[in-house]
Amino acid sequence: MTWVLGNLDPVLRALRQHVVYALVPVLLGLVLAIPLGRLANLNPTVRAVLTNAAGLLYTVPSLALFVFMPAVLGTQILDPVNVVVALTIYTVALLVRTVSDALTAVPGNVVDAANAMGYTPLRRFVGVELPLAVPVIVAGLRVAAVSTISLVTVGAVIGFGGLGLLFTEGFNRSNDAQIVTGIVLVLLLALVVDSALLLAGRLLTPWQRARTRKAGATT
Amino acid sequence: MNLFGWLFTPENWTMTGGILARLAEHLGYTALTLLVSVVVAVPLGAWIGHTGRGGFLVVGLANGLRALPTLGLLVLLATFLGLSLLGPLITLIVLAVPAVLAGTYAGIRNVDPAVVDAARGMGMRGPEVLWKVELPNALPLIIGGLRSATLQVIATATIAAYVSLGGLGRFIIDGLGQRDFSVMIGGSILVALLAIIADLLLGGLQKLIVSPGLQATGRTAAPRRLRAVPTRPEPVREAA
Amino acid sequence: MIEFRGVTKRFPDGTVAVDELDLVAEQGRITVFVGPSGCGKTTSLRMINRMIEPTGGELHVDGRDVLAADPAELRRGIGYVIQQAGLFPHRTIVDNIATVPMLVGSSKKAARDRAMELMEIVGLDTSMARRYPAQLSGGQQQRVGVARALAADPPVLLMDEPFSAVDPIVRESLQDELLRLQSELGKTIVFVTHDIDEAIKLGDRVAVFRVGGKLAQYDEPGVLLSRPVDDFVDSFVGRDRGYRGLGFLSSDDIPLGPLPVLSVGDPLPDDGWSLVVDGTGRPLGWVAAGDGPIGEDDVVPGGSLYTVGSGSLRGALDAALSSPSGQGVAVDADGRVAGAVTADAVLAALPAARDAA
Amino acid sequence: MIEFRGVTKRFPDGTVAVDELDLVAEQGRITVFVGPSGCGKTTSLRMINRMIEPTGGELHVDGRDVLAADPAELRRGIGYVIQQAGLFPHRTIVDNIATVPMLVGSSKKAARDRAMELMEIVGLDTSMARRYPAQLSGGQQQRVGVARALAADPPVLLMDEPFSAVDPIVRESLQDELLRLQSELGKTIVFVTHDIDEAIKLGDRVAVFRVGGKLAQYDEPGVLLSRPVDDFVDSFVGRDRGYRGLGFLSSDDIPLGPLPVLSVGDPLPDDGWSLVVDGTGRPLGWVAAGDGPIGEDDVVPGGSLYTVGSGSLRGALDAALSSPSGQGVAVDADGRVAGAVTADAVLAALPAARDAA
Amino acid sequence: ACGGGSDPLAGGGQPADTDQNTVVVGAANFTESQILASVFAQALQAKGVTVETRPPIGSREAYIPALKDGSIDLIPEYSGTLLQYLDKAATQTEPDQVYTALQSTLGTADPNLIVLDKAEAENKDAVVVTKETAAQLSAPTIDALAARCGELVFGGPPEFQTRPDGIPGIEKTYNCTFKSYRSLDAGGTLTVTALKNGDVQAADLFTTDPAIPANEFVVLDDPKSNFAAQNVVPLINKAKATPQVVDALNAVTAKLTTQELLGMGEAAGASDKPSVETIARDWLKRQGLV
Ligand SMILES: Nc1ncnc2c1ncn2[C@@H]1O[C@H](COP(=O)(O)OP(=O)(O)OP(=O)(O)O)[C@@H](O)[C@H]1O
Ligand SMILES: Nc1ncnc2c1ncn2[C@@H]1O[C@H](COP(=O)(O)OP(=O)(O)OP(=O)(O)O)[C@@H](O)[C@H]1O
Ligand SMILES: [Mg+2]
Ligand SMILES: [Mg+2]
Repeated sequence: MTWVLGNLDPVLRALRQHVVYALVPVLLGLVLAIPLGRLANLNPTVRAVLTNAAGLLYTVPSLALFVFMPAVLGTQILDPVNVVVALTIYTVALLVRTVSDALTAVPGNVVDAANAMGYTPLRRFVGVELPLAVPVIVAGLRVAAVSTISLVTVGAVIGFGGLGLLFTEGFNRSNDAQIVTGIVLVLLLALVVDSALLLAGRLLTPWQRARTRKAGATT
Repeated sequence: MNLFGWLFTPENWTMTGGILARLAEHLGYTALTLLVSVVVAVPLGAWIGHTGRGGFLVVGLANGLRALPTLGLLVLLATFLGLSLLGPLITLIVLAVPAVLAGTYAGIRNVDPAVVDAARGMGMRGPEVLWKVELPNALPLIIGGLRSATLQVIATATIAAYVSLGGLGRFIIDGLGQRDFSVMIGGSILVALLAIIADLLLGGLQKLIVSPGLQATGRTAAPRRLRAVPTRPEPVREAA
Repeated sequence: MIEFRGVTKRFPDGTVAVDELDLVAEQGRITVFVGPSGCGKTTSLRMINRMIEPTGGELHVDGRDVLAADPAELRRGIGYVIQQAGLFPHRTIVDNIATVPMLVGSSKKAARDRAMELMEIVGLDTSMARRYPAQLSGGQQQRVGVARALAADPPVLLMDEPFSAVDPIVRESLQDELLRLQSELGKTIVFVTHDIDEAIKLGDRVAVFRVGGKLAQYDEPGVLLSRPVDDFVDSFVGRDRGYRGLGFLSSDDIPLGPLPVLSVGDPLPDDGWSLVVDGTGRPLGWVAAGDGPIGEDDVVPGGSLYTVGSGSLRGALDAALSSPSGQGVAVDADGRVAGAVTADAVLAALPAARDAA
Repeated sequence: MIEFRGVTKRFPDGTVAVDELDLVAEQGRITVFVGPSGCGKTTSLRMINRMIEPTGGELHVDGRDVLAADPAELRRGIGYVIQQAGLFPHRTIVDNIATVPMLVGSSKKAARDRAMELMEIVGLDTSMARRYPAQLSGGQQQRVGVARALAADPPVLLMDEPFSAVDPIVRESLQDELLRLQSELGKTIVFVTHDIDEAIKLGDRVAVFRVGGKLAQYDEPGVLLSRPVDDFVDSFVGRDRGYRGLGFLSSDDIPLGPLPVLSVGDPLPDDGWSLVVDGTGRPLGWVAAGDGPIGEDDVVPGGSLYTVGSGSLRGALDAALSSPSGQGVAVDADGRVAGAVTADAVLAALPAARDAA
Repeated sequence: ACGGGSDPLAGGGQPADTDQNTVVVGAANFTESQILASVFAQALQAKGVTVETRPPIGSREAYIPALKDGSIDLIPEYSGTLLQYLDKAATQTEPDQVYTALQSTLGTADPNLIVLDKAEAENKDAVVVTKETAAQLSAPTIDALAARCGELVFGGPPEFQTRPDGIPGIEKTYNCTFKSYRSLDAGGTLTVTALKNGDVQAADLFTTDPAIPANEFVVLDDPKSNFAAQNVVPLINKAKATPQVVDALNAVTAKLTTQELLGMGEAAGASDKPSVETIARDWLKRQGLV
């Protein structure tokens, strides 16, 4: 604790950096995963290709992926874009399947009803399928966000900022307090982001609460 | 520079500290981790799933540990335990247990309640229900959990190299230090290949030991309704 | 009017779901498709709004060639109601109903006002407008489904087993409601069911399909019951069809016999059964012969009641058969005892009623 | 014999699902529990094999106090069939059926042999033995469920809406199968359904529950139809109950009238309808008056047939009502025309049949 | 450099996208480098230069490309190893020779980079053994160790294994081939722990490491000068070396002695683990530089 108070500035700087490195990829990943997940549901082959590619990306160690990035992107070695892109790739890999599953789980008769009422495909996707997929997507997003927050720390090994610095530096100097601070902050950040997503998911799906209320009332 | 040349140089495979030796170490760490995780998590998950008590624990544990930064845990343990294998092993177990636990728990919970009810109605006692009905039916999800744990562990075992242990991560960390890109990429490719092969093997195992009655049989397999929370824990990787 | 001319549907896997169907669903009438599972009812219905593309033949809705129309637009002009309603779980009831008007460009306000009207029309309390579908019972959901299909005031309504997921009592009330609605709105309705009773009750004409997508018989329900064209239709229409057929024969000609009634407190009758009524003349039940005044406990619930005017021979016969005394209780529209009806009287009226039908 | 004595079930949340139930399910008979949803049928049934613990009262199965027995052992001696069968998806059909014998210690071989026998008994082809449940249709799965419950040859069988998930046609064949089986096996069966028709068809006695877990009426089905004790039972038993009640009255006393028959090729009758039979005397259909010889095309399918001996007044009346000529066709056990039955004759026989019942 | 090279680690040569006047200070991934980087950064700030600091980057093999591609502008360096990194054939070992050679080598290797004045402070890599091991040697020198190299496991940072003055240098200069090499870290906890626990018998540590006296380790002499002089020098992007910057940094190196370096290292090891910024600021204050 005394260590934290004495080093508030660098800790807060690391935290700020961490937030940026973690949240940008999550948001980007979500934005990319939605159309990809939709694409995956077009036919089984596309789905197989996309989910297998996603699974494959998952087997690439993150440290290696960070290091590959400049080669692929032509960026500078310490460019934060490397981390952001690498983590975005992980998020997309994680979410494509979730989005695809979520869209598959939309009740067939609801989609059918939408078609029968004369919805055009795009309008149906935005107006019916996507809202109904929100609960599952949010669940997947929570997983992705939490893992990304924890994954950002690895960047510290090769010179990117974030709370991982507290690990590498604390390790170099045998400073347990510093390492523990890092762990606690990562956990706290994950908790805060997770709760925020949970809350956002609730706000986006008022009909879900209606359902549980009813279920509660009838027992 | 030939990025893949390193992989195709035979002496890189056979020398002391070469690929074969590292591969063996990597497999060793992974196997040990999975063994311990299965021994701990399967009985625990099965018991919690069967009794229905402590489900919140599984969910909380799975979510909480996901956020725990592997690198942080690793270095923290290394400052206490030094260079022993114990630190990385604990770290990897902490990574693997939630996946196996959640898979087992979800597997047992997902068994059709009507089937469990029928089993009890036929006069099976608690352990019989668990052994003869719940576990065989939960097997696909249990192995699913094991598969995602395996993927994570293989990928993450590379960080053991950060605290001076062996395994394929050596190539990544040493290559990083030496700025030898071909070694790093070669090491990464090996890790990815290993993960894929392990996953295929486990997939084969699943086909072999899961009852054919549970494997999707085309038209008749009714699609299960998806839960709001994915029951099969997604593979999560925290460090490499 | 909906016209099928040689319409065929062969699925890519080779299944012929509908085979050279020729059929006209008349303007302002309810046409029911009925038949065993897999006989192509749903496929035929869904070709009308091009949810399924025919592979052969022609299909016209109100003179318009379905195959030449833009599907989305075509569908906006055809109401469609399916089993379990297929409501949008994420929208409130009023917004569910307002969907099509908003799709075709009505203002939100206008669409919602119309939706509120429709809720009343289908018998839903408007206080439910802000609820979500999950907060409604199955029967209420079906009403919302009907209201939603009616929202754009389409001349044509397609209904695919809309009531099969609700329990029998609610189903009956939904059927009655549909008949009431139809008597006001006069839509051209095609209704799919696999329940022959439902078909007979709702259909102006009933098309019986056989497996393989062939039309076996297309007739008015009374004709279907009395003259099935072959053994398939015969067996499908089922046992009891003689009795059920009475439901299509008017009971106007049945003479009512006198039915002396007693009240609670009167002395019990000397022999046989007597009907007991309340102060307003509504039947309470029967009492058997005995001594002393009639107590509440002496009254035995009676059989089914036969309502004069709105009744069929079926109701009259059942009233007679279910009464302990053999005398069915006929009541007027207010539920007051109007007289007695006997099974013999029903049988006597049968030939005349058959000729009249 | 299963005896409920003042059995009550109050769930921890305060719901009283079953309230002081007194009821005896007789040895070797089918007792049906029927009633609206949530009335406590399932709860009552499951207390018999202690899947639910009663909170009050006593329960005896074949004289043995259920509450004193070891639950697992008790259950092995009571067959239990539930909706959608609850089969073990990971075991083959034969192993599903062999479960209980193996549980009580039979050798694998003996248990499987027995299972194969049972497959035949419930009407399943033994070639399906090695399949898994997912590879069977719903109706076949239900048969497996019944076979599995019978495997240990338990004297008592509990069945909770076993047929409600299959379609009406399959359901009817399963019901018939159950009645056939029961006539051979003579088990003590308690059967839960919410379908009054099923209850009336299967039950030797029917217990009607009302919501709140109270027994409203417990009687033979014929009595239930003719004398519902109150308005609740009355409305639950439903319309057409007078007619349906005829199904429980024997038709033995109905006099058959003469029924002249023609063959294909004979000249058409001069007036009215005439019955046409084939070479063995089985009815082909009716022909209307006309000129010239009878062609195949002239024959109109007739009404339902009334089988002498095994028939009820219901069948006889329907045969008469559904015949175009007003004369129902009575056939003997071989399907040969035995004579004519008229509606008047049925009505005339009614009082005697009622007295006899 | 869109498209990048086949070896991204070679850097793209893209100019820094930061403000032209901002000096981006980097550090290697060990504590002393971080302290020195912070000293530089704060000294520059005190003189009104806009400074940005980057998290510690890793080994030289990582940060030199970062300097080249403009990701960072300034980093504390050590004259000898830098020279050897740039010119594997370099033989100079004396501080001034090394410094001069470095300047000329740098001029040809990468004209965009220059070194400023060297400090007197030296911090060399050194072969370090435990007291017990040293006691078994005839003399505390690498020469004396050479005979037993075959029985010993050597520990050091991954890059030491391939660096010219690392294992290859020791092998060449002293004919000493260790039994095996264990990759640890750059003079950090791992190496110290490994040596202390006997996981390795000899290790690469830095001469200023406070862990050496604390654990009674013995620094072996280097009579054949495998390790060149290692004076602290600021390595800087020429474009950023304005007179203002040069003056500020030269003022720092003028005061920086080996003793001062040791002092800061000890401060870092103190139980309250002050931040490197604090250590640097305290030192600068004491020296009257801020
Ligand atoms: N997309 C399809 N591809 C192949 N065959 C199909 C498809 N849809 C339906 N069929 C087949 O076409 C036939 C008719 O199906 P349809 O759904 O019209 O029957 P239905 O009369 O509505 O039956 P149900 O009462 O079960 O709803 C069936 O044999 C069915 O299996
Ligand atoms: N575990 C329980 N806890 C609380 N209440 C329960 C429980 N199980 C059943 N009930 C309640 O007890 C009542 C009777 O339930 P039961 O399942 O016996 O009804 P049922 O007659 O079988 O209905 P259905 O026809 O819907 O199957 C219902 O009100 C139900 O909600
Ligand atoms: Mg259909
Ligand atoms: Mg029930």
